[in-house]
This record gives sequence, structure tokens and C-alpha cells, in this order.
Amino acid sequence: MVKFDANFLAETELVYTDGGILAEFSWSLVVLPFVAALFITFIGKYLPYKGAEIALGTIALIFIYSVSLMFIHITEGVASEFFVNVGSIGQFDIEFGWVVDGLSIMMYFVVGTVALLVFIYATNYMEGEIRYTFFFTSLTLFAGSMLVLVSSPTLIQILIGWELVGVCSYLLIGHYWEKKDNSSAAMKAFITNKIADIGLMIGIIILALNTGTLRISEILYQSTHDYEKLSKVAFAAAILLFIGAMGKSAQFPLHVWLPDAMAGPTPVSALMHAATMVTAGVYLLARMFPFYKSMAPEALDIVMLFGVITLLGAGLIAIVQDDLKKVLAYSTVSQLGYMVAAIGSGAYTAALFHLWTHAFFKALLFLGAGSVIHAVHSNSMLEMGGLRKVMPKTFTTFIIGTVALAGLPPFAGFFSKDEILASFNHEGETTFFFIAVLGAFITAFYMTRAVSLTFLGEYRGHGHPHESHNMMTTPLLTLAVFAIASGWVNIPGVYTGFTDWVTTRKTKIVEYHPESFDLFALSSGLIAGLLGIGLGYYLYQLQGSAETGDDKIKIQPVWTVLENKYYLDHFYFRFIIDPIKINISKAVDKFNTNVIDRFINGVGQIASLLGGVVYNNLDQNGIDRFLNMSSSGTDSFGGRVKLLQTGRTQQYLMLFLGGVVTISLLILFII
Amino acid sequence: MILDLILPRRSKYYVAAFALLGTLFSLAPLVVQWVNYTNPIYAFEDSFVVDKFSIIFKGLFILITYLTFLLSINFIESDKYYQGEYYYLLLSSLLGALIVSSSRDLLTIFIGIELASTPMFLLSGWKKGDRKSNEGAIKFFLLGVLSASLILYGFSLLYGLTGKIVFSEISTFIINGALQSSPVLLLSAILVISGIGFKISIVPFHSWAPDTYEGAPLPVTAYLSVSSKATGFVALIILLTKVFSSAGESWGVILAIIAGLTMTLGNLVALQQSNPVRLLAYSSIAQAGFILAPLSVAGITGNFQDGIFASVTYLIIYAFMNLGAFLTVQLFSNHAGSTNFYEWGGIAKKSPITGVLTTIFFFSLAGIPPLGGWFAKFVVFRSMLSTGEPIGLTLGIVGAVNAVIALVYYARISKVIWMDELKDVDSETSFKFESPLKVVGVFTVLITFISGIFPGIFSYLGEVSSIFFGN
Amino acid sequence: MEILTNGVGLSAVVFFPLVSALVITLIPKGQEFLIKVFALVSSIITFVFSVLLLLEFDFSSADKLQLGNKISWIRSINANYEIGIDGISLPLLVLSTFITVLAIIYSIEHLPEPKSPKGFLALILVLETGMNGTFVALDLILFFVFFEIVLLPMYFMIGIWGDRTVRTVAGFKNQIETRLYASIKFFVFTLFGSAFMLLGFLGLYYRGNKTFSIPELIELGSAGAFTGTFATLVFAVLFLGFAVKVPMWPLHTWLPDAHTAAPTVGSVLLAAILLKLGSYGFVRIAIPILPEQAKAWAPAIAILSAIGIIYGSLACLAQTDLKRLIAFSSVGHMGFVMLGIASLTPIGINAAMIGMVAHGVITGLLFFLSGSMAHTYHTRDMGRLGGNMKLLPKTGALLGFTAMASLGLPGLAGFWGEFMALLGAYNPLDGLNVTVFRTSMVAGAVGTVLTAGYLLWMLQRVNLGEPSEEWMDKELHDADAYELAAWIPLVILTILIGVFPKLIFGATNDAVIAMLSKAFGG
Amino acid sequence: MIVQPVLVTAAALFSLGIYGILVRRNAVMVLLSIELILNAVNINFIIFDSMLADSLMQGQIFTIFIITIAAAEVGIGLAIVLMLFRNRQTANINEFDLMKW
Repeated sequence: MVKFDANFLAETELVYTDGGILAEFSWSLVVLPFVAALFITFIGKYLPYKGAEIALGTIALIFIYSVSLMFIHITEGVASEFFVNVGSIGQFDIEFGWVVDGLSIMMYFVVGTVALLVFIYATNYMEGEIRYTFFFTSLTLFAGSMLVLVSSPTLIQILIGWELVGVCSYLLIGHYWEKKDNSSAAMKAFITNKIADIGLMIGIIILALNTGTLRISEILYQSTHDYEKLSKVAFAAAILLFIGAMGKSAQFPLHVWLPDAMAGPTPVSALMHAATMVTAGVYLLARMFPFYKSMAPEALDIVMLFGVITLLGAGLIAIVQDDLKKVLAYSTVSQLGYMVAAIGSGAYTAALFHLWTHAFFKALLFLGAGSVIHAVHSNSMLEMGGLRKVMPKTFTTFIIGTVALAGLPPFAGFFSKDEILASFNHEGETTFFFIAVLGAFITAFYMTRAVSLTFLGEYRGHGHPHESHNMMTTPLLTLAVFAIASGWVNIPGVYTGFTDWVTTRKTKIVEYHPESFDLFALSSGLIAGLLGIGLGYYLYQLQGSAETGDDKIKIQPVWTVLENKYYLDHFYFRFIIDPIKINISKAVDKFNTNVIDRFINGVGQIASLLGGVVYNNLDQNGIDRFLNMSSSGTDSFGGRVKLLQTGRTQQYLMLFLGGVVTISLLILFII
Repeated sequence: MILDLILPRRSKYYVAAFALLGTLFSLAPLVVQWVNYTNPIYAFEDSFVVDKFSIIFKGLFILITYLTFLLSINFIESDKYYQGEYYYLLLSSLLGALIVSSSRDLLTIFIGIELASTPMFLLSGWKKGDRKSNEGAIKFFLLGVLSASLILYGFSLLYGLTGKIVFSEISTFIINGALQSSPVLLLSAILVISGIGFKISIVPFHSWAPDTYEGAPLPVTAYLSVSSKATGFVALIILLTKVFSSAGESWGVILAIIAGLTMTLGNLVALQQSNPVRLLAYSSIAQAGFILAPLSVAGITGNFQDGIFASVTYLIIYAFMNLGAFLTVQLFSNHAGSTNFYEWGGIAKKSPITGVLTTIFFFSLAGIPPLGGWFAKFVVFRSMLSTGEPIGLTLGIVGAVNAVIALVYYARISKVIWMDELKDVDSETSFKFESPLKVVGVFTVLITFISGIFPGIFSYLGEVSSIFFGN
Repeated sequence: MEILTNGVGLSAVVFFPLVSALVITLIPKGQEFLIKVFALVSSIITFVFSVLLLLEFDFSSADKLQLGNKISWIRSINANYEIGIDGISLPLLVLSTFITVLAIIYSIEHLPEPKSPKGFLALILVLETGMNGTFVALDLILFFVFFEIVLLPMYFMIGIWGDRTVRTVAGFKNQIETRLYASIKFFVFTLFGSAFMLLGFLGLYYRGNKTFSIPELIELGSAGAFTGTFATLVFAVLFLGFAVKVPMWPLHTWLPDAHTAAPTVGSVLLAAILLKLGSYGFVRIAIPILPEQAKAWAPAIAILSAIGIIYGSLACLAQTDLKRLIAFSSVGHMGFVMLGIASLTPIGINAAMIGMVAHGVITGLLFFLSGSMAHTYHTRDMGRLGGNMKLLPKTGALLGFTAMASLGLPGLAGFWGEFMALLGAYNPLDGLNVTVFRTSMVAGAVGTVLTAGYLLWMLQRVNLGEPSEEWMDKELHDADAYELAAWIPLVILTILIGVFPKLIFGATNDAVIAMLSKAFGG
Repeated sequence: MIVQPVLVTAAALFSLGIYGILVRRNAVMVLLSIELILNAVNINFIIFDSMLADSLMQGQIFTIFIITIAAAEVGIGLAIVLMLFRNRQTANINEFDLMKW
């Protein structure tokens, strides 16, 4: 039941080089951070900047390298992969390696850029914080792990990068582990991802064993040429992989870890939400897209469904949040929903395009939020407000990020979101299209709410906030530029370079990307955005203020449901975690000590008990008992007494002769 | 040959040293015989034979006696005993054992058995003042005499049945007369087995053993548990193979049952003991079960070579490790002045060497590699399973379980002496480890290890001796 | 080098420790320093020997038994001193010599009470002889002897130097010191298994025309010499013998007690090497000699392993005692090993091999750390610990790292064992019930989550958070030079194997493939 | 010649001995009962000897040996009993239960 569209295999007209020396050495991209991390850990403390300089240097190198890769890729197009065998098991070759093609180069670039800026920002933001050096170690590792993931030509390496990212997130989210909540949040993130990883793991196992290889390119090739091997398991594998993606890319219902992950320092959130962690899922889906497209189109529908659910659900929650970072977190979740849904709808480029733009403006927003929080020492928007005057740079950049996210032209978000809408429209997914539009509206609304609560109105906090240090504002400005311009690389009908960048691969993917603007989609998206902003501005500025704004839209019980995040966490803890952690495990332990052990000890005791019985009753004075029994009825009392007194020598004699008699009876009459 | 019999006699009234020399010296002819051995030498109309089997056991007996002397020296000197008689009696018992090992007719073997056991009656009561000793003696004696008379009765029946007293003739007569299953033969077999069963203390003829062991002087106990047992087994092997071999099926089964019972009961009861000597007594009962098992299987399958090979090998290895065990018990109980080993807590710290020795011997008895015991157990298992006989298999499983049970109480002693807290009851008394005992320790330990690591030597002895019963 | 190839070298690796143990017993008690140095040196020499063998080993023919020799040992029962190593035993052999060195380094400064280096170190060396011997033995009797030699030293290590806390034991009226209970339990359990194993060996001996030689028996077995109820029985008893050692559920209960009671070094060696004897026995003896029975039993083994994985992890979640938790984690990890073995595929058994080594390295390190922490804090109760990262930064960091490795983090040694075991279990040998194996695979995958769960939870309780008041004023010493010297190598090894599994697969793969193709054809 | 009756007598003697062993409390009496058994054996040997007309007279030789040995054993036995009596002022074997658990 393989759906297969003929023009799928249309060989691309673009030409590639193998990228030459530059591509050959891109392994250094992956290795560098780890080496650096090592150095930071061990000699970092003794350096003037506590190791931050090493981290910065490394990430700068990576940035430069990715830029140069980007350059040659744009100019001549690169597609090549390299393998290193690290051992063979059975017929399998376990290979690491690195792939240099449009997709990964794009990711290199995103990671490089965002990471660089975040690092610069962090050097100042984390000034004087506890475990400063270690923070940079894990931050570097974080970036490195992401590079492992995106550079991987084999599924096994993807898995490795995947989990490494998870661990680094654990380290970073739990950075302030003195407080139990933080370490719990870290654990939550790790475990949730681990659960999702089961899906990924089994998916990989299925693919590997049915194709006989771990190389992605091989698998993709087979999935487009040799259907027999995969057709039976394709759907299962596709779904399982998607489960893995749900974990990292925080799709409903596995998104619960991401908001809690705000426990980490803000730069971490920025990096995590923009570049490194949450994009992994989308990246995986994109990487495996040809497989999905040709082998498991049904799976794509499911992917789309979840994407849409996520984008709406998370957006709604974002409305009710009072914690600035939480608002951004949920917006991330919902934006990821967009990307996943886009992939589901078959709009490969659109998804990646949104990933690309989102990376920049979301990083911008988080760093902005960070700068605010740094100033007011609080996450709660109720203790902010009126910061427009005191922190102009932050304000402007934040506004830029907001409109980019809300999707107003000519900002980045506009183009990417529009392309997604357009492809929905083109695919004829009308309901999903409107949900997406609604999502756009919601996005615009809660961002406006956030802005007005944070920057407009009067200051409600304590202390005297002030504009942040240049080390923090410079990255903001830089990102602002990206937030404005990064969308211009893929304007339908004008310039669609991005499409070519990310599609330059061995087998070209035939998927819809609009030649010109889809006016319907465009207008609806735009209107939704404007409405959202308008409503927000109306509620929180014109009519009343931050305090009163919420009341007008507090529709019980919807509001409560949203505030409790649809009770998902309650459900998980009440019905899954606590039972396992408390009841079941206790039961197992009890079973161990009270059933198995008791049994074992029991056997031992029975043995020695038996010994006692034999010793006292049979071996030593058994005859007594015997005689007493026999004599009790017949003999006279005296006789019995006498018998009771029988000492042992005679018993022995009796036993002896008794033995003889029994044996003779046995031999003579039985055998 | 004759020298071999006479020499011990010579040394009757002299002191220990001479006895030692005598015994040692009497090894010489054996060696000579072994070296230029051609084929069995028969004397007194086939009633007395010298084959490798007998030579091996003569060697064993003499060595054991020698070690027993060494054990005894200090012991005897410590109290005022009649030394001369002591050695004399031991030697004459030895002589009996020697006779048994090469006797080939009813009369000789009977005389041998009597000669071997009668002195022990006295020796077991050697501690005149001690009631326990007397008591042990009388029980031992009464049962002993009873067993002797039973054996005799069996012999008389045998004689009546066949009119012969030389084994070879008897067995031929039986076979020719097709008397394998005649009740008389079986009855005599039963009587003989029971009689000897007393000497090798198998259930249900074992009950004297614990008391007598506990009562008798330790060296004597050691001798009883090793040499007398060996003598009994030698006699049993000879009789079963040379006389009753044709009726194997019937007594085989019985012996198998007895063996299983003996192991199990011995081990289970040993779990209960707190007196090391009683513990060893029961353990030696259990061991007897192990030695008996291959014979029984052999009886059933008729493949005597395997069975005797196993039994003999076991016997030889067992002899030395058990002697060693008694040695260590003697040392510790002397030191602790208590015959309840639960009061020996941490005593090993006083004399690590003895502690190590104890550990070695007891775990060897438990059959833990690389100590000799494992090989003994191994060959026994081997012969049990040799022919996939259901009875053999059952015995094998019973044996395996028993091996585990046994471990518990063998390990218990090491546990007490090593792991428990040191009770400073007599911390000031320095640990006595006299040189003769040292010799015994070294000798037995060496054998225990060698037999564990290079069992080839001992299995060779077993193999050789088994050849003479291959029929 | 002639001396290496003709089996002398191999024998040296086995018996040199024993000899030096004897020498140590001759050194007077007073000379503690001399004793320690001597023990250390001899263990290092042994390790060097094993490394020389490693260099001498011809990896191109890793499926052949090499560097071995065959001398008549017990002629009358046709048991020979037959030794040799192939790709399967080589890694384990080297691991065992390596871990022993580390154990002795650690013991130099950290002797458990009652301190008596003489006995302790001598026992360690004897133990090493047993372990190495088991890995090189190619004769069932020889194997059995070495297999058993291990018991005594470990028994005394637990019994004498073990944990002295008094506790009640289920089913016992009066309380008993942990060490005493644990030691005898360990001893009896293992002996119970091996007593029956011996019967099994004898059975093979008689059916396999009176040879104990493993290679010959393998030939016979692959030729189908052993069949019917006989073979089933034999496999059953072999299974009993090995499964107790592994340990497989439900024969595992000796493990937590033994580990909890044992002194640090003891539990390290126990976890790192002794447990491997069992799984090694399966790979070396049970499967190749009785392929058909192995096939028949595989589903059962797989199910038991799956139970073991889940059960172990769940039990871990309930523990409050640090060492006990790690002990139970061993049950889970060995479950993965056995799952791999049960799949009877090259992938699965390779996974088992690397899993053994990885578990040896990682859990060994975990026990080192927990032992040293227990020694520092005088408690293993995780309720009282906490903020370890602040109190003992070095130890804490290592603990964190090791926990990550233990939960199977990719890029570290633990990952390959788990992932590949699951990979193998997905497609077991043809003719095996696929559903059973896939179910067990899913169970295993769930197990990985639980594993992550209890390890992170352990970290949270032990490492993270603010240290409780009771430690504030106390003088707590962090890892010292000896400890680091013993631990760092393991860390490095963990990373190396994780990044470059070829270190193990390079040796095992050919051997495993050859073994399986001989056993099951194809 | 008549064999059965004699054999029966011997058997009776034997059983008598056994009975004595079992019921007699006095060590000396027990000893004597054992002597009875031995005598039963002797009778057996003699009668068999004559029945079979054994040229070697093995039966009779055997008997002689037995008598000697019996004598020796009685000696030993009495010695032990004497010793006991000296220590315990009694010869009742059933009072010798010092080692009863």
C-alpha cells in the first residue's frame, strides 16, 4: 500500500560539488566543542575570564566555519557525506561521520550564529553567577551535541547526538541545583525526552534491521527505490520516529518539560528554544522527509494533526501566563507546532524556513526577556511594566522580535508563516488552515499582552531597573537585524534561494512552494496578526491596564483549565510517575525481601530444623519414642516406666539390629 | 613381605620414637614391592595375597598410623597414660588393617578385622578417669562385638552354603551352583554388610560413632574415623567384589538406599552440632555415604572398576584431609579449652596458620576446589552418573544437594574462627603448636592441595587398585 | 615471542597472582608497606602480561582459540590442562587483570576494617587467579575448578571485611550481621548452582565420548551429538549454574546482600568480573555445546531477562541504601546482557560482550564511588546524604558522570550494550518466537527509561541540593590521589569504549559470528 | 546325620543372645549374651564342617579361632566394665547416658 508519486524522483537540476577540503574537514565542527569543553573544565578556572574565552573562541570558529560553508554552498552547492567505521557488529557497520549538504549547513549556520550571540550575551549575563565556568562547559557541550546531531549521516549518530543534547539540557536546566525544583525540572526534561527516545530507538532499530544499514542516505535511497523491504514496517517506523521528535520538539502531549525548562538561566533557554534542542525533532523529520513522503504518507497526516493540536493548545496556554519566560516558552511550543504541521502537510521548505526565521527572532525575544529579568530580578510580568523608558534598546529589539513573531511584513516571521499557511491552503487542509490562522491571531495577541505588561504602562516592580550592558545589547541588536532580514531569503516570486539551499540533496524533494504569494493565505494571516495585536493593545492599553486586562477575557472555567495546562502534569504524576515511583517499586522491593528471600531462608531453616528433628527424635532417642508408643497400651505401668528409663546404649543396639532386620526384610522379600 | 608384618610387632614395648621409626621403616618393603611388582603373590593357599591394591592400602594405613603417632605424642605425654601399650595397641590395630588389606579368605579377613578393631575398644577408653571416655568405650565395645558376631554368623552361613572359606573358590562355587539368589547367601551378605557397616558407621549402624568419637582421645578418634573406616571399607570392597559380586543387584539397591540415607542424615544432623568432634563424627558418617555410593552403583551395574576407583580415590583423599581436620580441632580445643566451637570466636587471629589450616581442611571436606575434596566428590559423582542408571542419577542429585548442605556447617567453623569477635577468655595463654603436630599439618595440607591441584596421582592409585577387581 | 604463544604467558596471567599471594602470606605481618607494594607490583605485572598477550593476539583470526596450550592433567578421567583465548574471552581477561590493579591501588590507602592488608590483598590475588583462569579455561573440569576457586576469597572478603551492621532478615527470628548473612548466602547460592552444573558437565562427558575439552564438545554439539531429554536436562543444570552467577531473576537475591555487605573492593570485583563468569559461561559453554536446547530455552531466558530489567529498575526506585541501589541496577544491566545472549544473533551476543565489559567498568566505578562515600559519610542512607557535589566535588562529579554512563548515555560505554541488545532482540535467530522477543525488547526499552529515572533520582538525592546540617561541621575528605588513580582510568575507558566500540567489537565480532554459525549453521 | 535340629538350636541360641542383649541391663550379662551368639556361630561352623565332611577341617579351625578371639574380647569387655564400675559404681549400661544431648 505504498503511495508513490512519479515525479518524486525528478532528479534535481542543481549541480553539486563535494565541498572539497572545507567539507572534508567539517568534522572539526563537531570535535571542537568537546575538546574545548575539556579544556574549559580543567584549565578554565585559572584563566582570566574563567574559561568563557575558550568557549567564545570555539563558537566563533564554528560560526566562521559555518559561514564559509554557507558561502560555498550558496555559490556552488555542496552535497557530500563522510563515514568513519567505529566497529562492526554482526553484518552491521557502526559508522560515525559527517554530512555536508544544504540541510545540515543551514543548521550549522543557525547553531553557529545563535550560539555565538548567546555566548557573548551569557558572558555578561552570568557574570558572578555560581559555577560560571561549568556553565560554559555545558553550554559548549550543548552546542557541540547539537552539531553531532545535525551533522550525522547515520541514524546511530543521530541517536547519540539526540541523547547528548538531552543530557546537556539536563545539566543546564538544573544549573541552580541547590533548589530542588530546578533539579526536578531538569529531571523532568530528561525523563520526558528519554520516554520519547524509546520511540526513536525502536524506530531506528526497525529501520536498520529492515534496510540492513544505519546510513541515512542508504535508507532514504531504499525508501525511494526499493519498497519491498520497508513497506511492511514503514508506517510503524515513521510513527516511532515521530514520537522521538515529539519529545525533543515538545509536541503535545510530550511538551510538558519545555515550560519547566525555564528553570535554567535565560541564555540557556534562548539557545535551547532557538537553535539547539527543540529544533532537533523538526530536523529529524526533515532529514527523513523523503522516507515519510514516499513510504508513509499516512504518518504525515498524523504528524500534521499533532502539529496543529500543539500550535493551538500551546498558544492558548501562553495567553494565561504571567511569567515572561513561560509566555515565550509556550509560544515556542506553538511555533514548533507550526513547523511540525508544515512538515506534515508536506511543506518541507516552509517548515525549515520557519525554523530558520524562528531561530533568530525567538533567540532575540529570549535574550530580550533575559535582559529585562536581569534588570528587574524577577520573571513575573506583574512586577514589570513601563520599562520602555529605562531600557530603550531592549524595548526596540523586543518589539522587533514580537512583530516578527506576530508575522507582520516585512519581518522574518511573516514570510515563513505565510509560506506555511499557503501550503496548508494549497494542500486543501481547510480546517487546519483556519486553525493555523487562529493560531497566528493568538500568537499576536499574547505577544502584545506580554509587551504591554512588560514595557508599557507603569513600573510595578521594586528597585531601579536600568539598561543592560553592551555585551548583552549588542547580540540583541544583531539578532534584531536577523529578525528583520532573515525572511527575505525566500520571498515567493522574488527570490527563493532558501528553497534551493535546503533542497540541494541527492534526491530532490518535490513539494509545494508557492511561485508567488498566495494572496488568500497572505491576507488572512496578516489580518489575524493585526487583529491579535489590535485586540491586545486595546485590552491592555487603551481599555484599562495590565491588572485589569486579563479580567475581561477571564472566561471560567476555560481560564482555569488553561492555567492548569490542561491538567496534563497532574495526570502524569497522579497516574504514572507516583504509582511507579512509590507503590509499584515498593511492592517489588517487598516482594524481593519478603517472598523470594523468605523462601530462600525458609529452605535453609527447614534443612537445619530437619536436622534437629532427626537428631533429637530419630538419631538419639527415637527408640524411646517407638517403645513408648508400642508399649503404652499393653505394658504395665511399671514396665512403661522402666522402658522410659531405657538409656542409649541399648537403643543403639536395638537400632543396629532393627537395621539388620529391615534390610533383610527388604532384600529377602521386596527385591 | 613378612617383614612388613613382623616389624611393627618388634617395636612393641619401646617408646614412640621407635614406633615411628618402625612404621616409617616398614614403608620401605612396600616401596620395594611396588617398584619390582610383577603380579600378585599368593601365600597360605591363596588366603593371603599381595597385589597393588593391598600395597596401596598398606601404605595408606601405615602413613595414617604414623601421623596418628605424631598426633598422639604430645597428647599422651600431656596426661599420664601407659605409653607403651598405647603404641602397641595402635600398632596391632595397624597390623590387623594390613592383614585385612591382603586377606583373601574368610578366616584371615575375620582375624584381620578383629585384630584391627579389638585394640580400638581399649584405646577409645584410654582416658581412664573420664566417664565420657568409658561410656564411649562400652558402647563401642558392645556394638563392636555384636557386629563381629553378626559377621561371623554370616560367614558361618556362607561356609555352610559352600563349604569353602577361600574367596575365589566360594565365588566360583556360587556361580557354578547358580546360588546367586539363594536366601542363605543373601542373608549372609546382609549380616556381613551390617557387621562391616558398623565399622564404617553407615546408617543405621552409626549411632556409636558420635559418642565414641567424643569420648575417645582425639588422636584415637582421628584414627577411628580414618583408619578403622578405611579398614572397614577395604574389607567391604574385598568381600563384595570377591564373594558377593554375583548377587550385586540385590545388595546394590540396598547399599544405594543406605548411602543416600547416610549422606543426608549425617549432613542434616551435623548442622545441629556445636561440638567440633561430634560434628566431624557426623560429617564422617556423611562422607561414608559418599564413599559407599559408588560401590552400590557398581553393584547394580556390575561395573566394579569405576565404583572401586571412585571409592578408593575418595578414601585416600578423605583420609588425609580428615586427619588434618582433627589436627586443627585438637589444636583449637586445646587452646580454647572448650569443646563448643561457638566459643572459638575469632580464635584464628591467635594463630592465623592454624586458622588457615582449619579453613583448608574443612573446605576440602566440603569439596571446594582447588582443595582435594573436590576431586574426591567429583570422581564419586562421575561413577554415579557413569551409566545413566536411574538410581545413579538419583544418588547424584541427592549427593549434589548434600554437598550444598554440608558446606553450611563446614563453612560455619571457618566463619566462627575468622569472622566472629575474639573472646578474650584466655588471651594471655600463648598458642601451642608442637612440632610433631606441625609435621602432621604440613603433610596433610600438602596432600590436600596436591590431590586437589594434581589429582592425577591419587586417581592413578585408585585406578590401579580398581584394576584388581575389574572382573 | 615464543613464550607468549605457547601458553606459558597465558598460564602466567592465571597463576602469577596465586604465586604472589603465597609469597605475601610469607611476608611478616609487620611489613605492611612491603606487602602493599608487592601486591601492587605483582598485579601490575599480571596486567602487563595480559597486555602483551593482547599485542600477541592475532585479531585477524580472532575466531580461533589462540596463545593456548594443552597438557594432560588428570589422565584417568581424561581431563586436560587446556587453555586458550579467542575474541570472546580476550576482552574479559584484560578487563579482569586491569580491574584488579585498580582494586589494589585503591586498597593501598583504603583498607576496610579490620585492617589487615596481608590477608586482604592475598585474597584479591587469589580471586584474580580464579577469574583469569575461568576466562582462559577450555576444559570443563578446569573451568569448574577456577569457577569455584573464586568462591572462597569472596566469601572471606565479605565475611571478614564486610559490613557489620546488624539487621533482621526475612524469616529469621533473631538479627544477624549483614556480612555473615550475605557471605554464606552468596556461597550457598553459587555452590548450589555449580554443584548441579558439575553434574551437567559429567553428563556431557559421558555422552561426548569421554572428553571434557570444550572445543571438542562444541564440535560434537554442533554435529548434534546431544539431543533429547538428556540435553534438556544438561542445559537446565548448566543454566542453573550460570544463571545464579549472572544473576538472572529470580536467582538474584544473593546479589544485593552480597554487594551491600561486601567491602568496596569486594563489591567492585564482584560486579566487574564475577558476574561475568556466568554470562561468559553461557556464551562459551552452554550455547555452542547445546545449540538446540539454547534455542529452545532462549525465549524463557529472554522473558526472565526482561523481567530482570524491569524488576531491577523498579527495585532500585525503592531503595534508600546507595550501594543496594547500585546492586539492583546490576540486576537490570545484566538483564540486558542476557537479553542479548538470548537473541542468539551476532548482534545480540556482541552486545552482550560489550555490555559485560561496559557494566564491569561502569558499575565497578559506581561501587568504588559509593564505597568511598559510605566510608566518608559513615552512612549509605540516601535520605541523609545530599549536596554531595558541594561537600565532595570530585567524587560528586565522578558520580554524576558514572550515573550518566550507567543509564546508557550514547557516546559512553553503557550505551552500546543496551542499544545493541535491543537491536538484537528485535530480530532473534530464525525460528525463535519473534513476539516474545519483541515484547522483551519493548520491556527493555521501557527499562532504559526506568534506569534513567532511578539514577537521576539517586543523583538528585545524593549529589544535588543543599547538604544537610549534619555534614556542615564535619571534616569530610574528598577523593585522594589513590582513589583518583583508581577511578580516572575507568572514566577514560568508559569514554573510549563509548566513542570507539571497535575496541571490543574488533575482538568479539568474528569470534561470535564463527561461534554462532558453527552452532546454528549459516 | 541330623542337621536341621542342630541348626535350629544354633539359631535359637543366636536369637536368645540377641534377646539378652536387648533386655539385659547389666553390662556383664549383655557380654554373656554376645558370647551366646558366638557360640551359636561355633555350633554352626562345627555342624557345617561335619555335614560337608570338609577335608581341611576349615570349620573347626574357624571355631578354634573364634573361641580364642571370644576369650580375648571377654577380657577386654570385662576390663572396660571394670573401669566403668570403678568410676560409676554401677554396671547398668543404661545409666551411661552422659552424652545424651
